[in-house]
Amino acid sequence: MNSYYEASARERLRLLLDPGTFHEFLPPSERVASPHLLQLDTPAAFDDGIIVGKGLLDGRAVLAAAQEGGFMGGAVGEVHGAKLVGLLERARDERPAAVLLLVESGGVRLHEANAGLIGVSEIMRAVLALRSAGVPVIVLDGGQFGCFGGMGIVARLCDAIVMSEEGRLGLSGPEVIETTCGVEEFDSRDRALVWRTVGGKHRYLLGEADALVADDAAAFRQAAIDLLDTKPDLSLEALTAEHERLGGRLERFGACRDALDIWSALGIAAPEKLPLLEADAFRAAVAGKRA
Amino acid sequence: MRDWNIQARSRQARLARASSLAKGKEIGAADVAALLEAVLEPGDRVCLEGNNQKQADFLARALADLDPEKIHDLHMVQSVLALPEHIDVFERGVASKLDFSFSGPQAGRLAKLVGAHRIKIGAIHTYLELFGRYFVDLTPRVALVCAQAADRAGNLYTGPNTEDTPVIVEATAFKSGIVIAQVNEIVETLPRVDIPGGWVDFIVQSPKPHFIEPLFTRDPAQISEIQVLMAMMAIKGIYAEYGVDRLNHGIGFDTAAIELILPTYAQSLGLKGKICRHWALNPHPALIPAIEAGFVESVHSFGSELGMEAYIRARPDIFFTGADGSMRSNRAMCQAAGHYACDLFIGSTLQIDLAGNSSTATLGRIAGFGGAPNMGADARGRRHASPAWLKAGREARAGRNLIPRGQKLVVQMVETFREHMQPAFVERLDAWELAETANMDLPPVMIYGEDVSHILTEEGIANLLLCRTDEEREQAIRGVAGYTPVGLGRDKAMVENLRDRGIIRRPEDLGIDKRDATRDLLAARSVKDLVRASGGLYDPPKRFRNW
Amino acid sequence: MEKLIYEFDGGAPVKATQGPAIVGVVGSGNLEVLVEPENLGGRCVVEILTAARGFGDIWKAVLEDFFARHKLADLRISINDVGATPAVVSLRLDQAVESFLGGAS
Amino acid sequence: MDAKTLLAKLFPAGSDVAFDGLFFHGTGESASGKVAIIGSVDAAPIGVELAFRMAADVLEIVREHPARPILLLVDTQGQRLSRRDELLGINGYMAHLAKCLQLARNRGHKIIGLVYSEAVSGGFLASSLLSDHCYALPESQVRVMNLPAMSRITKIPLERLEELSQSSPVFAPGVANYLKMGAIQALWEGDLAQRLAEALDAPTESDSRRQWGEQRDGRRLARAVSERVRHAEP
Repeated sequence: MNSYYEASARERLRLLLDPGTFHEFLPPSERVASPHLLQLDTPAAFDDGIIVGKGLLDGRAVLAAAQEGGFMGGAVGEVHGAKLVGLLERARDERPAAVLLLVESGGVRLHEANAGLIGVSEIMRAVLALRSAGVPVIVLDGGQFGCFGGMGIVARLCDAIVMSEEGRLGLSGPEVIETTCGVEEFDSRDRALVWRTVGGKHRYLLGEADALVADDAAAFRQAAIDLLDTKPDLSLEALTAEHERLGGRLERFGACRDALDIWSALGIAAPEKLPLLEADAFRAAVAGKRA
Repeated sequence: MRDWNIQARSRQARLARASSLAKGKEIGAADVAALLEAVLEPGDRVCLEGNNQKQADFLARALADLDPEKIHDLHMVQSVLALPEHIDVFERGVASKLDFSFSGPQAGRLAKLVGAHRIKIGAIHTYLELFGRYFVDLTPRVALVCAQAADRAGNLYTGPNTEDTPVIVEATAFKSGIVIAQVNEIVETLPRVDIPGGWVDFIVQSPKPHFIEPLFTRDPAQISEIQVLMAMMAIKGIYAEYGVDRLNHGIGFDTAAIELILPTYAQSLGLKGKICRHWALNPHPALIPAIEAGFVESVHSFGSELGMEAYIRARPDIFFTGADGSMRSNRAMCQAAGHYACDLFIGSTLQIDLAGNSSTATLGRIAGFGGAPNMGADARGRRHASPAWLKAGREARAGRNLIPRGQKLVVQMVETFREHMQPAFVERLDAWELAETANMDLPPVMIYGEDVSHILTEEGIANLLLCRTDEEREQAIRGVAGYTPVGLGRDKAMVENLRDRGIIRRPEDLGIDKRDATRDLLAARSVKDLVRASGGLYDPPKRFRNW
Repeated sequence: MEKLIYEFDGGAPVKATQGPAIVGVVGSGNLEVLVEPENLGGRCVVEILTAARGFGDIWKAVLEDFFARHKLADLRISINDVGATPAVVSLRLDQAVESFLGGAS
Repeated sequence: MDAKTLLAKLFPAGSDVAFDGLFFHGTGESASGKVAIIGSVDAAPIGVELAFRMAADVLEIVREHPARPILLLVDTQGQRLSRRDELLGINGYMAHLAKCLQLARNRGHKIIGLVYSEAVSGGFLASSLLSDHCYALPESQVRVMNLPAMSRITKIPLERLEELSQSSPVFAPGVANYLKMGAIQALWEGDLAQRLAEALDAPTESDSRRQWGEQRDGRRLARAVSERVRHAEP
């Protein structure tokens, strides 16, 4: 078993796609690094922390991008963002079976905050344009740094999200909330609380993650293959339905203070046991109970 | 006619002053300050139970808040200064003199107050020395201790973290002292009695359960491939070589890596049942896979570890447990066991000099020793033999006309550079400078070079037992010191010669392929894996979870 | 940051199986190593950008040992470093050359 | 400028806008016809409810008023920071708002954003930055984070950040920087109703912000890098 959580972005792509099929665009040898980091005397990576390219998944052509959390927490800078936008636009030209986004990001890279913020906005627009053109975008989220900030919004713009329980998805990271609002609001050192608030299992229960898999690259691969035939739907009907779901969530769970309250309200008998369950047992335990 | 009963009468006078406050032995939390004022007198020797893990935090707060006009110049005799309150008592003028062992978390503040002459340090001890002095010349007049529960007769149940409580109470109670215990709850019937009620004078239920720190949990996710390589070298180059069967591990990621590759790497070398069967060790979660794999036969512990309670309870053949099923630890006993009954100690350090002396002292911090020197020192009083002990002794004595005896294996395991490129090997220990600035009698050396048998780095193992001259010893150390200035300063020819003689052994000399040193060798790569390995019995503290 | 450049010669030509190779990540205590074939007249050039200043001598010693282990020629090795220890640097260099020569990536 | 003054200047012919807490919505009469208005006041933190409320409005406009232009007048200090918002999936609510705006865009609604007071980080991402044309008043404030906080987190000395911000628009707060970087198409000065009319008549292109950023010498790499990826061989 290969841990997806521990793997680097490059290893994840290698493990996810059909062996030997990945071809990288703007590889490290092109040295398209961030000039802004260098200007601030901060080490830069030859790929600016994102690997973009094409390959085959189960024999079908896909484009893929993988963010490297080990470099600046996967944060989006000018080059990093532009590489992803370019890939999404390329997908509109090439129309692959899908675009795979192996997200791992704290959001905007502060060293180039304006470029990063605008870059994220361009990624958002490009994802929406691509989906409007009928190409599905599938997100994989199981890295060590989670998926936060603008990339957290991007992930939810896509067609489907695959998470492991180690994966996290949110907007403001727990440390940011704790620093700003105090430890009473969010104790970021209480990792059990962090994971049940933004972790994969909660996202799966809320219906935000479409698949919850074990921390195994092969499981991520299989889940991505299973989602390849997702058809993007940004119709009024689809969004109206989504709107009702989100409204229902506010009504049902808006007063809940903790994920355990939500899980309990979903009719799960022993919600406090959920975090301990392995992926298979967890899916079985919550079958038919997801929001 | 000499009065032979001064201490007992003093005790009676103090108890009489406190009598109106107590109902039986019980004291209300609100009356604790009054109690302390009643039983304490200026200049008293006081032991405030500060352990490695559990803390008498409520009593510490109360002591620090006393009026220094009334209670002052106390002489604190306690093993660990862990809480801010342990320093507050000096800062506020309640206490003025200190004898202790370890002050890790408070080392910086301690150094400041010593510098400002607000604390006079008697001595910095190892645990066994300090405990020893409790029975010789540092017997407490008043002990403020900590337990999980008490009954109304004052019997104490310490729970798994017994730690220092028995030794403190014994020394105090049998020399006419006064013992006050803070407990989390007062119950009708205790699960078991760890301290007899007859030795305890007062009990107080603290408003909050006592603080306890999970100090011995290392997240396998943070173990590097370099540490895996070093762990492989430890097992193949030392444990297998000597047949190390009884041992103690210092705490750290290096030693956690050893524990975690026992079921994989050591198993593959056919070492199960031959090494690592008996331990003096806290219940390290990282040991779970080795226990489950059948490597381990017994573990006696200094203290417990948060989250391990149910696992320990379910493995009574391995751990020392009471009739109630929960663990009984005992720091004094385990230190003695580690010193006399173990064949090997292995641990990390911050600095090693050219003679092999090692120190964790840094400027501006008086951190003390704790227990490592008791583990990491040859037991000169040992007389029983074991294969590992005999082999080490033979190596140290070969070719010299000495009467046969054994020697303990004391291994210092360090990466040549710590984080931020701080070299672990130095010409001169920072301890010298600390000794000068803090006016100490001796530089604070954690493990003396003469006790060190092996130094293990990512570059190789230096067997100091085999060195015959100071020069050989120095070159053996330089020969594993990597790219530190000490390492770069080696005599290359001499180092190659030492390697030919097996005094220095590189991974390739041991038949270890560095490419095999990956995290895949770890029997658990995450805390969740440890929970899995325990069959769900290990319940890690929240801060170590990512689920 | 500090930029360091070293040149080594006396190696033998090597055959890459698949062009440039990269290993490692530009994260704290870590580094990335990029190995590329280039006609350098038999020399190898190592270019390092490191966040930790003042360790030129150590880099030089680490690289000398690396090139003693591996006889290499006509390679450009580019490194971005965030204070990796020599042990980690040596490991990544070995991994990079192994990957370049066609081992596991 | 407060929202009411702004509305009066934008819509001298009149507007019908309802205020509800931090949120407002309605319709304005412009030279080019009716404009749907969605906005917020008092540097509103954007939490799940506000994002949801805005999305509801967009869907209603799409349903009831085909092709009617949408004007976003969002004053925000950023996303709401709370554990509850994270628990409920605030990023999903913001994404939903973005999808609803994309639906409107796909159905021919022109989307204009005007930053009139504050636009910060996630709040900016989830609102004005989603428009086809994002404008700003010169006195408005746009940022991800102030420099002292940025210095704390990146551990780069504040003096260095301050010094570099004189020459680089890449990280420092300021509407001028966002103009230079191409995120803001133009600053609106003078007759705001006229500016609005011009914007409503301007052709809507695909996302052109990289080009603007390059032309204005603010973002020199984004366009070229994205093009290289888009057209890389094979």
